[in-house]
Amino acid sequence: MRVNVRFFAVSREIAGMAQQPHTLPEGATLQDLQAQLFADYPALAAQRVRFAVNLTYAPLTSPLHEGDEIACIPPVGGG
Amino acid sequence: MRVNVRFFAVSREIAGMAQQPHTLPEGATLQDLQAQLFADYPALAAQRVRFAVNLTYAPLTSPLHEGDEIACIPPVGGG
Amino acid sequence: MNTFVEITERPVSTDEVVARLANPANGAIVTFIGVVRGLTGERETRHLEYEAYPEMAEKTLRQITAEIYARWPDVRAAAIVHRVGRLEIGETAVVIALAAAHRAQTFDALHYAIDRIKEIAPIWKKEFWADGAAWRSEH
Amino acid sequence: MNTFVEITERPVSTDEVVARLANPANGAIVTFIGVVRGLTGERETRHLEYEAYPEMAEKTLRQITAEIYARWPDVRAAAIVHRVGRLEIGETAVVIALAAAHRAQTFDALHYAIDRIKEIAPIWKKEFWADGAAWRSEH
Repeated sequence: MRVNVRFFAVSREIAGMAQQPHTLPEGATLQDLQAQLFADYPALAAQRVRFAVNLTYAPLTSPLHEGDEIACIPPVGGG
Repeated sequence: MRVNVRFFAVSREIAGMAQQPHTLPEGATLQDLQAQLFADYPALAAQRVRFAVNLTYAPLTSPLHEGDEIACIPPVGGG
Repeated sequence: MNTFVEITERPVSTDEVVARLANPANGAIVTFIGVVRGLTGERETRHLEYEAYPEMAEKTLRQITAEIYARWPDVRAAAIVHRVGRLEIGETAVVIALAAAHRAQTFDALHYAIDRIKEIAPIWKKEFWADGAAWRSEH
Repeated sequence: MNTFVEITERPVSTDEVVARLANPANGAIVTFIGVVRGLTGERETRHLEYEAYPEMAEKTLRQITAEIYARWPDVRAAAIVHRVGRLEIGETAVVIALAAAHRAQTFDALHYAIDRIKEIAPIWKKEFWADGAAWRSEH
């Protein structure tokens, strides 16, 4: 399956891009995607990132599905 | 001595005017002026008025002086 | 300390009141905006009239800001503008704006400012309904 | 319930945010205005850049307003506008406005709104100094 990963703030700077399609095996979870991202971008592992799936914060055990939009969310600081 | 009395809100409506000069004997206090006002405008006595002398709330024992500006302050309700 | 107080007959803009606080050290601004309500209890208000003793009201508002600076040292700037005259439903009667580096103390200070204005500022409000009118106080 | 949330690149006017709450039953409006400070600790900030995940940020802000209505039933309307992009010192980054018939519950609710935005809204802030820059979070 293919998912779209969006990067913001420091994660965007580390990845060097704002978004990137990823191909994952069926049954993959957010944890699998995180492992792939940390392998591609080791500096990302040092950030306390959370993930959102389709605009909602999601635990690493979440199963992913074709077409999901995953966001890599570093510590926020709005307001 | 002569003082100027200013009326506001319900006290202005009762007095029928916004201000009025008053002549008082030397040594008169705010209490004396209040007695004079309550005699002139009995309806004023039913209001819980406070008084200010020269822009400051003042107790009834305050001595008055030539040229003082006395304000008749009914219950306030700003904000 | 940056203080601005005003009794005015003109419409009050929160942006303009807040602009009085401008200072690069102030990161947090809280405001209270008092708006004329169309309903008080069950009675429909048509409009209001506010009256002030302007010289004393401005002195009183300035005194309230001094009390706030003494009690909440983080509050660095304060602006209070109260409108008088005839106000229609939905119009702004008062804007209180307080600024601090951080927001920690601003809420208590803002609460205090509103209470003190209602308590000591020589400002009066007359409500007009379909069938009458009366001076209103909070006390 | 009258809710308005927005992530915008344009300057934010408190008057315009407050106008989103308009309702004759709302007599008390409180706002929090977050302004770009020129000093954070000892360091002089030159400017800031805010970035958001706009679709999720607006969803999150809407969720925060729903939490507020559930917790403080007197709060009848809420508007939150957060600016993104480059902001200069003194410019407004965020305006939160809450309206109620009376002010009793508005302060706690406003406090809660600020805390929740800092906690969950996907919005980031990068500080630029004379000698560098860094992403900042409250945590």
